[in-house]
Amino acid sequence: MTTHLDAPDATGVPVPPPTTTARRKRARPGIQLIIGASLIGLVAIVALVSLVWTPYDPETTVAADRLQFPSAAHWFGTDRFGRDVLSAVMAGSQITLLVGFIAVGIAVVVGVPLGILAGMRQGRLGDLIMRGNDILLAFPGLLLAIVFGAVFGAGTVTAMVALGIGSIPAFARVARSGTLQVMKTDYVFAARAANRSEFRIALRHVLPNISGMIVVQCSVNFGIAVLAEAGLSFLGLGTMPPTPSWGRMLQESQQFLGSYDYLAIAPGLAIAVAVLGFNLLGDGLRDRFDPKMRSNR
Amino acid sequence: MTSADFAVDVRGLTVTAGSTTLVDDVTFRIAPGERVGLIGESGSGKSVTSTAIMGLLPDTLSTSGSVSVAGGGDNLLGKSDARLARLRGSAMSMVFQEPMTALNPLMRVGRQVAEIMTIHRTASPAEADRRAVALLDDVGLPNPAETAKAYPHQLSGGQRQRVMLAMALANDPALLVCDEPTTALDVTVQKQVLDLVLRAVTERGTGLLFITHDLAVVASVCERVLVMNAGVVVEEGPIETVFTRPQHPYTRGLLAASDLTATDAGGRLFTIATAAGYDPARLRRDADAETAAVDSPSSTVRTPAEAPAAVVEPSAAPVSEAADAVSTAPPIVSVRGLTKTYVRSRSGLFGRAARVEALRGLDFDIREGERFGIVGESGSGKSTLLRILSGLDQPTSGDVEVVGTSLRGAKERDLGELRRTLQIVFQDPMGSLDPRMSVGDIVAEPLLNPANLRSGVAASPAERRRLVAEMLDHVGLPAASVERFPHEFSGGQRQRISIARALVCRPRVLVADEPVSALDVSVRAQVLNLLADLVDEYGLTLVFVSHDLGVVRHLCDTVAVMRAGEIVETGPTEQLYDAPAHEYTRQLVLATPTLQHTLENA
Amino acid sequence: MARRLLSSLGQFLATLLVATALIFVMLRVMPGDPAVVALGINATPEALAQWRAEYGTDQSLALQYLQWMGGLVRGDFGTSYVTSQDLSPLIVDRVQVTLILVGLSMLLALLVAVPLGMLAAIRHQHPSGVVLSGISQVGVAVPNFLVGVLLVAVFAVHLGWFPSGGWVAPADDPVEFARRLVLPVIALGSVQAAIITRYVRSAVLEIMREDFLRTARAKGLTKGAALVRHGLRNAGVPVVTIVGVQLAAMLIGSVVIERVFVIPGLGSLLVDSVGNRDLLAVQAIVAVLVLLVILINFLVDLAYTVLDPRLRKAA
Amino acid sequence: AGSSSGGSDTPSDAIVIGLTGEPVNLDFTTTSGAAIPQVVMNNVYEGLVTIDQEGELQPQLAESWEVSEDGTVYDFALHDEVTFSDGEDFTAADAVFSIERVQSDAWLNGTKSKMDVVASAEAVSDTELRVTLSRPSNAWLFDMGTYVGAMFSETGVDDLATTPIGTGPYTVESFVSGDRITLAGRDDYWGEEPDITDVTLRYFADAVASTNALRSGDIDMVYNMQAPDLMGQFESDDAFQVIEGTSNGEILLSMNNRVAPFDDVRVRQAVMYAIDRQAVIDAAWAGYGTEIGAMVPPTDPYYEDLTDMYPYDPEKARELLAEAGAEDLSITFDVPTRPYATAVSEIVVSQLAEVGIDASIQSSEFPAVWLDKVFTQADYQMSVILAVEARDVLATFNNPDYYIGYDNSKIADQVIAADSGTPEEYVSGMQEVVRTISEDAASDVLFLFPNLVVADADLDGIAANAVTESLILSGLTWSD
Ligand SMILES: Nc1ncnc2c1ncn2[C@@H]1O[C@H](COP(=O)(O)OP(=O)(O)OP(=O)(O)O)[C@@H](O)[C@H]1O
Ligand SMILES: Nc1ncnc2c1ncn2[C@@H]1O[C@H](COP(=O)(O)OP(=O)(O)OP(=O)(O)O)[C@@H](O)[C@H]1O
Ligand SMILES: [Mg+2]
Ligand SMILES: [Mg+2]
Repeated sequence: MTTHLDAPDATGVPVPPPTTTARRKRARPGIQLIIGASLIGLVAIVALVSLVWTPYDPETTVAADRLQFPSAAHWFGTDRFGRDVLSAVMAGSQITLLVGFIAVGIAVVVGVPLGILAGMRQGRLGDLIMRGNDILLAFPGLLLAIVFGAVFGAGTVTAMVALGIGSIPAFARVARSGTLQVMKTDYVFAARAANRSEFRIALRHVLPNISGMIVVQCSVNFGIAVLAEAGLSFLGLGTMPPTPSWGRMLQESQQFLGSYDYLAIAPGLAIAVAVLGFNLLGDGLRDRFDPKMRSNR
Repeated sequence: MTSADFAVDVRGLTVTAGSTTLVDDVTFRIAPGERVGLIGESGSGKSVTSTAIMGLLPDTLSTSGSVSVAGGGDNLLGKSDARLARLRGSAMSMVFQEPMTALNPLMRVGRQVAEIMTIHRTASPAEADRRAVALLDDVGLPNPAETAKAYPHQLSGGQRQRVMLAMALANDPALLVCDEPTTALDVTVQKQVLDLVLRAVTERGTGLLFITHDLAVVASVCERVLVMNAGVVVEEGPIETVFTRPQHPYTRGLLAASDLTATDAGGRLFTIATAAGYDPARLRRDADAETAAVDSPSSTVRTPAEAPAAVVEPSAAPVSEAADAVSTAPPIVSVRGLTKTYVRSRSGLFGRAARVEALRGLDFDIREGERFGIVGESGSGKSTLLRILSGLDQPTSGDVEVVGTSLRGAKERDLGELRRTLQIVFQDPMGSLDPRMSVGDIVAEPLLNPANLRSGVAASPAERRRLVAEMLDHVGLPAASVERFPHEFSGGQRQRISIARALVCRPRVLVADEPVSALDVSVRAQVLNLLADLVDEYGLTLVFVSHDLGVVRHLCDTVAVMRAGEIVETGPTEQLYDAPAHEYTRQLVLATPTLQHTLENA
Repeated sequence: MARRLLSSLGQFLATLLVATALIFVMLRVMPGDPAVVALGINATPEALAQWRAEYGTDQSLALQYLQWMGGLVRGDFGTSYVTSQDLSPLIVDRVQVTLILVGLSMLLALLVAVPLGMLAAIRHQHPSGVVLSGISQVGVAVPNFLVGVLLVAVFAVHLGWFPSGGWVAPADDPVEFARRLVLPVIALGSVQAAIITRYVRSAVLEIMREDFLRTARAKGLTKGAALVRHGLRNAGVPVVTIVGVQLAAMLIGSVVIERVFVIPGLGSLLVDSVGNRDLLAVQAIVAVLVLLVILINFLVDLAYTVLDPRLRKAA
Repeated sequence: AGSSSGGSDTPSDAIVIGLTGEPVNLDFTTTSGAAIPQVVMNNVYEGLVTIDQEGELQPQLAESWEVSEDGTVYDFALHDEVTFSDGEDFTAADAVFSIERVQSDAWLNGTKSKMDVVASAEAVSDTELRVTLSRPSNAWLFDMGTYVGAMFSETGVDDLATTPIGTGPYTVESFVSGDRITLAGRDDYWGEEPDITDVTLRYFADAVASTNALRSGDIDMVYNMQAPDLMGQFESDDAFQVIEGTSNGEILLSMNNRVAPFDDVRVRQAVMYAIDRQAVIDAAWAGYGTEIGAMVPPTDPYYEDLTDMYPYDPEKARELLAEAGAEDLSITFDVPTRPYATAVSEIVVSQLAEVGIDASIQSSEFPAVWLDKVFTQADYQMSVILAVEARDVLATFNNPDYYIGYDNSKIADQVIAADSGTPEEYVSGMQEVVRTISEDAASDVLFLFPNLVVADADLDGIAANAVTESLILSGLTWSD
């Protein structure tokens, strides 16, 4: 069943050369990981820079400058309020990252412990959690966002929370299936035989060993959240003006299609870059974390 | 096809992955009807060689040299996939190691066998279906017409391997390649499959390339053997010659480490490192003696030592003097009427909850200081029993008392005492170590719960470090290991880490579930030696599970034989091996290939 | 089968109960009184009270809920507060529209994604495979409404090949029905195709590493033939899973495309009903949605068992 | 019904019109919103009188009328041979029924108060109707030209939500919610039968979608376009005509007169000076729209140009704020989720920032949340809304309980006097009232909302001035 590709240890001394080089070779980040990380890095850097500096104030309207084509002064042109599109795209990255982080954060913080609990306590409690999860599964994030928008008022926060809650089931499922796998391993049996409490086992063994899967899921859901926020903004349920948001910029640019196409290009490209970055990152991480996928590189 | 005087001709086969050479200048030829074995430890390049012959290597590897197969024209290396596909399954066939995964799970096995004929148009579809049933019959599958309609998951491992064989033989290939076809099977099943392979190739005059790491198996099937080490064939010759007069030290090492009946002056098994003191010629003589022993069960097997550097004794010797003392000691483990029934959650949608009676009423005692072996085929309940003994699983009924703790209905908190006195070593050395923890943390983990310590007081970090260092030293790992991670160690070393973790709290009972089954022969001897030493040193009671009779025989003084959740026979090791009382035990002993045995018959 | 149906039914009821109760409470705490929305500014308190009495929104929450559940049992979604229309035919209409849109889009997606995903997997080391998987990666990253907007701009407005949107019932005018569906189905389907392509690719890659595929090649099949004969069905299980997940998500998720193409689907009705505080309509939509999601899961499970004999009853 | 209608291949008796803001049902007596009367008034229902494109009263079901000296008794002479679409004759009894129904509990819509002034209505004969007011009112007859004055059949009010029955030239053929309403011309219409008898009204949630449909030939006209930036493309295209009609809709930057800081007139005036209304029109509505200075559209009789009262003067604004001790103001700005509102709010916030008012936008879902929070509870500081109802200046400011919270003590009496006076007194009185409201800077009327219409160039007879809510269809015709 198990294969051993390592050299024999005639002397009882660790055998660094073959194993570690083999490891390092295998662990070399794939091209996807590199591209993904670079794209996300780009978005993150832009977001950080925009916190302290943007070419123009992204919220100040200048009636005289409205709808100017890209130029040296305004690289990406200006919108119908005379605001600098580049500045808005830069500042919009904040919202994008925020939505992603909070939505994914909520899903992780709630979903992962629930999933681990369900995986470790496979009795009634586990069943109950997974049933609840199934119920939540029938409520896609978009539905929640629409209803929450009505209850709490539409806006970035509502969208983030709704998308976060909507992706709890995904994380709970991943965490549970990972936990089930880990709980079957001999090292968990060994830990139990060593009298470790369930909580410690969850913390020391389960969490670290499912973290890879969780991270992959995170990056996937990050992309989903960014797209969903854009979709919500399109419906008018996302980020509210004047806070710049790529989704809303794209939505607003719609009526200028055909005459001021540049208005759609910048935010559209930005969304694509961010989502593509997260997806590639997720794929790259999956290749690294999932040993089954490794041999394939 | 008839004109060829060889089944396969391999010349200067070299396989490289980037700058690494996996197989280096391998040359051999197999005549029609000839049976050639390829042995070597894990990673030596056996599988790469065989897949190269079949033209199934991944594109990432590059090959040079030449491979010709009877009826396959000239050099096959570098030919297109389509070209090679025409030969695969007709001129040459292959049986793989894992019967569980080698068959398409979604296709009825009859169709899978028939397919190989329809692919090569050696039979019309209807004809192929009919012949498939006949082939299944040929390979000894019961009720072949029914079996043809079964899906792989409805067959046992041995049955699936027979299906694979039926498939491989369907088009009467000139060459049959078997890559460890029986490694995943029970000994009794292994014997049947080996017999089948032997019969099939002899009947059809097929050339056989048989890959295995088990020297006894190769001896029982093949006429000639190639010994491979690190991609190079280091020795080649008739079985008889190579196994009794090995020329290469590596071959000698393999032989020495495989021979669990031979010990050196210190009563320890030979390892590759100490193989110099091993005399392979004894195999031949031993085999003769063995035959004698079987003939007259009452006589003990005791062959006088011949080699000057080695005391050759049957394995039970090192512990035999202790055995008498043990039998009077009070039981440390007492099992009465133990049953365990698993209720499997519904398999799939329409499945009903299946009940598996893993244990059906076990009674036995293990006394303090005893070395208690448990053997039995796969699924007989060995691991289940160990899990219950170590308090990781609850008995369904019956009483289990370990070190004075009754496990029946015990809650987690009642098990403190048990956990402190009993520790486990698992089969898979990689799987039992958390890949994300350093070796130091792994070994120290049992120390973190004060309840595990004799003193009952939490150990300080410094104290823990000291205990871990001490323990690592004991199992023969350098102190620097604490900072490294499991994947940086070899299989044998990982098993040492596992043992260190089990012993760091000084338990009284050590439970080992097939601790050497996943290891290469060369490493197996080292770990067994280490276990024997530590058991002596710490005065441990050992409960040792294995499906390998030889290993149990070497290490244990009492053996229980399990089958289908029951113990069919218990007794002192020697007695049980020499005079098996139960039919099943007898089968087991006979089915286990030993070098001595097979060389004798060869 | 009956067993599975029963358990599906149980799950449906449990989910429905929890979901609708939750929605009920949520809509109640939601700011905005349906009476005010209906009667608008300047409505007198008397008029409001009269309206509330007429529609029963002045009753206790529990009573309203029970009444609604009672109606549901009889297959009656009630009468909308706002449109005064019987909700059942309305919902049935909208569900039909969404199912047609979503179903056709998924069909298109599968027709595109399965061959492309396979190709990308088989050629994963060749430039063509890399390009294919690159395209699918980019496809996944593009918001689907952007695709819709661009399709309209090019094919409806600029070239005038297709209508820019709208819905014609197939029974009214089959040709027009089809013409109007082309662009939305492409918009919704292409993004789905990109998503599913990725899954097909990784499922096929996974299968390509399976032992039995090596066996198939050892039997004399070429790589491609082995994959087609033995791999596809095996890759089916993960693909069916993602198709199920995506279908469920699209029921409401297609709202964005419905908006772009002015298609009266379920999602649009939800957005409108929430805006109008049409509590009963929202309730009905959620109930139907839960039913559909569970139905999809059931079909997915069924597909598993058709695909994989291991999941059938162990005889 | 008429589904495919590319601009050129439309049959000459059919039209497809794109609209935004779908009615939830067709019963304006119990449901508010302009969307319902837009479809049914003048098309399905008719009134005794109607209001023409210039904002003038014209006879409709009443051939003529006479008003008593004291202005309280109206004698209407009704057209003969008018039938409802269910075949029933329209008589004075139906008119009485309709007027009384507004006053009854059956009519829930808040606009019913416009009928409060009616003391009695009686059918003198089948064609003679007498309405007696409790006091003279200049506004009442005008209101009778809006949907409050719609004439119902006594026997046809059971299912107003889906089956409206009126005397108009059209009947509702089908109503597919979320998509379209189709109207069919009546053969038995009492007046002149319209050219176009097959009307489809298609509803778009999004203005861009509607113009796309227009350009791809799917529809023939977009009425009341909500995406003014799209107009430019049509203006340069000969295949289309672009009409900027007037409307009754004022974009009102409402300030809550009852709460700080807008309880101080100086702060309100500062806001008036701080806003460059022309810039708002340019940026938010692509330059379409008219500055009117007060809540009176030019089509109203008492219109007066007050645009110079508060010129754009940020300096003055800052002074006023300083005077009021309200430098560095922070306010919340409740913006309903409507395209015009979001567009306007961004530029307003930017301009207010110039004078040191930090307005933070809080978006209020429209209508539900906005109506509840801002309108009903008056829980807001500043908001912006398009007030579409005709002659609504009094409804807005002559009611201290209204969400604006304007203290009407100064104008209340003037209003009664003006309404009860002669038409001349009415005009001058009302101008006085409006001026007072403006001086008090009760709220800032940013601009008069244009009724933007884009249509196929071959379409004639477009009633582009949205004088009432109604979209009058009967004049439409295709030129060849
Ligand atoms: N596709 C591959 N790419 C790179 N290296 C490979 C590949 N396949 C095998 N190897 C390496 O080739 C060496 C020989 O592997 P091979 O599988 O032939 O060993 P083996 O003798 O069959 O071992 P075992 O008994 O474990 O099956 C190993 O070091 C392995 O890591
Ligand atoms: N958790 C479980 N749930 C259901 N069935 C189980 C479980 N664990 C073991 N079994 C079943 O109990 C039986 C005994 O299994 P066990 O693992 O004890 O066998 P074993 O002798 O250790 O076999 P092997 O040599 O393969 O390790 C088998 O039929 C197995 O399928
Ligand atoms: Mg191998
Ligand atoms: Mg076992």
